[in-house]
Amino acid sequence: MGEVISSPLPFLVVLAPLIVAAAAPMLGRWPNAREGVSIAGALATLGLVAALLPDALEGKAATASLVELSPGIEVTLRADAAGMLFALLASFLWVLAAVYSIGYMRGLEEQKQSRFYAAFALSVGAALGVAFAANLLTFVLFYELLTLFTYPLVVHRETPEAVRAGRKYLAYTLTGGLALIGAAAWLAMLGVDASFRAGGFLGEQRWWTDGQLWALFFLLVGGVGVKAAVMPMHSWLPAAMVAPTPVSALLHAVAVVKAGVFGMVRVLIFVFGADLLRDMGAWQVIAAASGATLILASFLALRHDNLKRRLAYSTISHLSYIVLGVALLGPLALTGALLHMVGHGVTKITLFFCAGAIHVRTHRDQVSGMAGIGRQMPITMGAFALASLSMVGIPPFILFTSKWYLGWGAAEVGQQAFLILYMVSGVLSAAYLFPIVIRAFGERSPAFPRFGEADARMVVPIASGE
Amino acid sequence: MIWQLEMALYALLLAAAVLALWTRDLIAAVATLTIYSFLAATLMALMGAVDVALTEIALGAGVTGVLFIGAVSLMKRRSVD
Amino acid sequence: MEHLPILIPLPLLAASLVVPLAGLWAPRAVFPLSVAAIALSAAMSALALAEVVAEGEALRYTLGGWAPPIGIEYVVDHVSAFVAAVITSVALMVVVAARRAAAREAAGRRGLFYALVLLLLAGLTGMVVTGDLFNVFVFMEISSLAAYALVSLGGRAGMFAAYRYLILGTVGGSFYLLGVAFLYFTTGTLNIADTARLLAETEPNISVAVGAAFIFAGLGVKMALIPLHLWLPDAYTFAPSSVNSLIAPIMTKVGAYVMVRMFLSVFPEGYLTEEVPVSQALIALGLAGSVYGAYAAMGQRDLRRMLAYSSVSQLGLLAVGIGIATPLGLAAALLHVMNHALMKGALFLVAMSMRMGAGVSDVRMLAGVGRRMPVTSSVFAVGAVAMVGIPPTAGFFSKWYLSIAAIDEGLWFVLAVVLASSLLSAVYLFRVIERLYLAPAPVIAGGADDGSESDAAASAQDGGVRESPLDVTLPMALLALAAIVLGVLNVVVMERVLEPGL
Amino acid sequence: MRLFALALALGTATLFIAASVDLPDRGDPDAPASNYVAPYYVEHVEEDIGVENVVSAVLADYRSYDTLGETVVIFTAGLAVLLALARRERHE
Amino acid sequence: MEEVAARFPFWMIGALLGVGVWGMLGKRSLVKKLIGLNIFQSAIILFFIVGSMHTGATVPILWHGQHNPHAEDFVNPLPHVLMLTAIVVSVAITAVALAFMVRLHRAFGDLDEERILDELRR
Amino acid sequence: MSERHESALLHFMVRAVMTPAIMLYGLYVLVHGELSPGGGFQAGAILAAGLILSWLTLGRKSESSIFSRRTLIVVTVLGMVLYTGTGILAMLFGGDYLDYGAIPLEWLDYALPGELTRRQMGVFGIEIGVALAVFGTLSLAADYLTAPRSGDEEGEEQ
Repeated sequence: MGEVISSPLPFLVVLAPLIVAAAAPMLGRWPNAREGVSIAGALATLGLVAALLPDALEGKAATASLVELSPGIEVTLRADAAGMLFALLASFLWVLAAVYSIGYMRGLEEQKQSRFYAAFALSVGAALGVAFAANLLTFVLFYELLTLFTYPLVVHRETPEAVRAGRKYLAYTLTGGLALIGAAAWLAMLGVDASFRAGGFLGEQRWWTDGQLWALFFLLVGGVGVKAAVMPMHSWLPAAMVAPTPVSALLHAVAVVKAGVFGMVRVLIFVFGADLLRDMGAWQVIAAASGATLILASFLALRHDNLKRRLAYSTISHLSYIVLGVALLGPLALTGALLHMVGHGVTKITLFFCAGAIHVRTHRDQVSGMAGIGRQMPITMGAFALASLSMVGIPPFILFTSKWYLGWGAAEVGQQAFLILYMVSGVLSAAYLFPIVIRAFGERSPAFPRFGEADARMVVPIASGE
Repeated sequence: MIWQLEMALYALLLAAAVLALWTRDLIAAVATLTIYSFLAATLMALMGAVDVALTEIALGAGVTGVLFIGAVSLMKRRSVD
Repeated sequence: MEHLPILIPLPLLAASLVVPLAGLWAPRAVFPLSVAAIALSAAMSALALAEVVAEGEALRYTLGGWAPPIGIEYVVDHVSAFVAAVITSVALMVVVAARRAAAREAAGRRGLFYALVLLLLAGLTGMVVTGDLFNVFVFMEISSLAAYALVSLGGRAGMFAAYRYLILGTVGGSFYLLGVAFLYFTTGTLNIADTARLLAETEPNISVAVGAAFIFAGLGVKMALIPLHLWLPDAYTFAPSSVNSLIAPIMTKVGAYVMVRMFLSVFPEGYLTEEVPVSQALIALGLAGSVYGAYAAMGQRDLRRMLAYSSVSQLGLLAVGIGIATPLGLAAALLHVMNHALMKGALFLVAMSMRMGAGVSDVRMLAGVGRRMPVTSSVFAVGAVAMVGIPPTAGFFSKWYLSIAAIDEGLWFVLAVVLASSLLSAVYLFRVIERLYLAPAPVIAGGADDGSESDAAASAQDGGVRESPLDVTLPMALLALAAIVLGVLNVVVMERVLEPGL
Repeated sequence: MRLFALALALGTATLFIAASVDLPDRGDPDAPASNYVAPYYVEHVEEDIGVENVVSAVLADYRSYDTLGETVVIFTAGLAVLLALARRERHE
Repeated sequence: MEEVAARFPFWMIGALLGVGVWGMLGKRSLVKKLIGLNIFQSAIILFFIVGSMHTGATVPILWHGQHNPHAEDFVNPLPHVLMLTAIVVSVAITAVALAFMVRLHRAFGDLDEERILDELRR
Repeated sequence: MSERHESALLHFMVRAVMTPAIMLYGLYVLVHGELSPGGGFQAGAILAAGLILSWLTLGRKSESSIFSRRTLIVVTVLGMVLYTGTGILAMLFGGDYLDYGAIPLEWLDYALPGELTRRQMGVFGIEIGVALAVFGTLSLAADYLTAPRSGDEEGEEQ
């Protein structure tokens, strides 16, 4: 990791959403002001992240150290390359989501919008903290905060179903967080400097026994794997679909699962290091789990008629693309994984926004009920179609690039089996996404009111088209 | 001090303790407890602890006994066990 | 300020004499007098803490002018100053916040009520700062007697709970005294420092071992260690709100403090681990307690009872920290003393505030209170989050240090159990949060009529539920805030206060 | 509960009796308790305080703080009894 | 026999402690619990007093005008002081417990633990 | 002897003989606590026993008696104040808490016969405080405990 420079910027990046969160409830009586603040905050955050970009491109990592959390362990925020990527993704998508939320929330006259905006901002702040966390304890801190701040969003509807989903969400993610805490405590006790370093810091210590390494591996990977929704730890994600669509977008694209995947990158590459994982043979465990998830989730997606649920399983499947890419431990596969993380974020948010738009206008959630909808909402469904194409991995779109890298990476490390896996799953993606598009444009059905939602969804597809 | 006497006192003490818990008549139990206190005070005096013995008689036997009797006389006289 | 140590309990003691008279002739003066006394005591504790930290050594004070083994001394070192400062300041917050509740619950007996509160605190602070084994017993009995009396205010159920508490508490006190007897007959002294010196010289023998066992059994009752916790749930549930919010955060903590003191400065190092299996027993019982308490709390409907079982759980963790007995373990335990005092103080005040504002303490009836009582509910949320141990609240860090200390000793299962009990506490605490914030949702199954009943109750309440006044919410919010601020600044506490003292 | 109580009672008794094995015999003049602090009280009470009853001297002077605590215990008990039984003051 | 006499008090005190604990925890009647408590505490008091003895020593009260007293002539006064305190504590606790009991009797009309519990559950 | 006479005799015996005798013994125990067994606690208990005995035999007229409940509270607090106050006084004169040696009491030499040291005076003061407190508390406790129905029932509701 290149040069380290001291800068308050990473701290400000995390702080900005907090200010929004504080302001949102206070402005609860003036919705316009509240949402203005929300958008302004999102833009400001994006600006701050962008301000960090030049340094990051030069290989310098801006670092801000705050209070000491435990003797010798400080809360340190550092904007390194991987972190910047995630932070850019999150802050950019936040802007989109902020704009979109206005239409969605007002359109449905959702309750408690102030709480929604506040919690949303807090979640993004925590996700940015996860992105910039420079050591394991800081990472755990923000990871847990992310859980906590997203909980009000998941249960936003306050229906029994939402409450159940919220419980499930907490049960899964808190357990994962505790596993991380356990691992962090262990490392802290051993006096290991748990700052993330490319190549990993565990490999530096030569006195680990195999059993200890494996225990650490399961604690850490299990901890981040929950949020990354690797099977069998995935079931909170489809359940959380009851939340409003912007929340799903947050969960799937902006913050939560991406934090999990990003955590996977941190754990595998920056904690263990490729060499150590290869020595242990541990990568095979993840590769097997994520490979299985890849296919299984795709099949499950096929079976679901509820659009959001189908998209959720698609997310699970695509997350495993990334995890698998990381686990392959090749440089190409890693690049592909990171690209896929960004690309999937952008694409999936489009899909969700479209699903949300359909819901707002028509109150239909089932795929089978969407016949002919494309005629009524051409822009929405057009974007949906483009995003679907990208999801499947058709050339001009970003996900094609990332899949290309991933497949190439798999071949590079001599794992052609996974290359085939990627291709099969691409076909399956087509199988569960295209019928929606075809049905939407092809078939005719009772008339809908004219389509409505404006700005947000029009911006998104453009981004998706690379 | 004569150890035979001491042993006898201890035996009586134990007997009084068991009896106080055994009897179902609460007034009798309280009376036995007072006797227990007196016996304990005697033992203490024999062991040279005259101050403690005096206190035990005044407070332990006297006041406790009076308070017990006063309270128990307001209640049912018999206990279940 | 050479008199600093005695000035910690003395204001409380002196005020407790005036307050009952004030209750007879000038009822209006009762509350200000009591608060002033507690504030003075808290200020003195803080001052003592500052001085100890600055000087780096303990303040010693001979009572009656007689040097230690002959007379009684007060020792204010890092640990005791810390605990004294914590309990007095939490007590100050609670007493201020509980004014209205106390005015109702002890109507017409306010003088007696506040006198007993002051005596309770005097007893606890006295236990903390004393350097004499027997003096600990005397002040323990003062605080216990006051606690029994206060618990008995809670109607007939409270009276019965108080009676059982009295019996079990006295068993605890007497066991402690019996243990002290063994120590005294082996060493010939009652002074703590002196006992430590002499015990280090004596051959390990069974008298000392059993003495230690009796002492810890007695203290185990006082701090509600698991099979000895039977008094706690009833006492906390049926005591009036103004009382349980005072007793729950501080009472058991002082028992724990005395345990720490035993490890720290009475028994020679390693004695309680190698000669007597006290450490092992503490760890085993503590773990069992932390899981059992959390499990039992899950099944409770009454908020206060739930919090009481959660206390059992948290105290179990505390006992584990003490049992680990390394400096880090003891530091974790002491940090947990502080955290738990703050969190439980806040949570029981929430329960009080809800009983006042919403008229209920049944968890199922709390639906929708979150909107009506925003401050109270958010304090509950913060307290719950801290109790579960999510960073950066204070609760996280005591568990963090506890885990580190446990791993350090190779006690892996401790880590597992700590994490498991955190999860269990998340289950019952988030259930309440759901109730508070998420509108009347009959999620907790149990038949249709159950749900509709709570719905009806919720809609009926809607008109009556309102936020408590500022003098209730402010102290509560301060406690919750402290739980966060001290969590972030825990390193300051650890490095400046606890580590030099251990 | 009853079994638990019985076990606890027997346990206490046996533990105590087992532990007393290592205690000095009753009346042992070499017992540490009689040889460390106690002699000081007897030998210095005359010059220190001038009270002939050593117990009184220890009670009220050497360890007067304990006695204060003891009086406070009684006082607390008095207040507790009042709190439990006294008629409420109406004029408040 | 002398040997036995020297240890005998400890056995008896142990037995008394056991009886006291049984009374406190095993009896259902609240009065009996309190009696057990008194027995338990006075057993502890006796234990302290036994430990304060030594052979050939007498009551710790100096003869009038006596100078340079020898410590071995007097029994150890310290446990006596402690036990004065303990007796007072035990009386205080008894008084409070009795006050509770009077109130409990008024509220429940009974002093049997089980019946009170039944009543409370209803 | 008629019942009335019997009662009068009882009154006389208790009022004029027994109670004063017990009280006197209590005072003796208090004053001689420094020389012989006894002291504040015992004295207080004996004094209280005297009072309680007269109550038990003659029936309580606590409202009319000089020892009304309120008086007893005041007596108790007075005893406590005497004790703590002595301690605080010692602090004010520069000693430690309860360090009677620091209280200058020489002027008392002129008022009292014999040679009393400062410490003896302190001990005596304390013992009086203890006696008062114990007397007051125990009498109060006995008064309330033996009264058939002294409290009200307001507290009995759930």
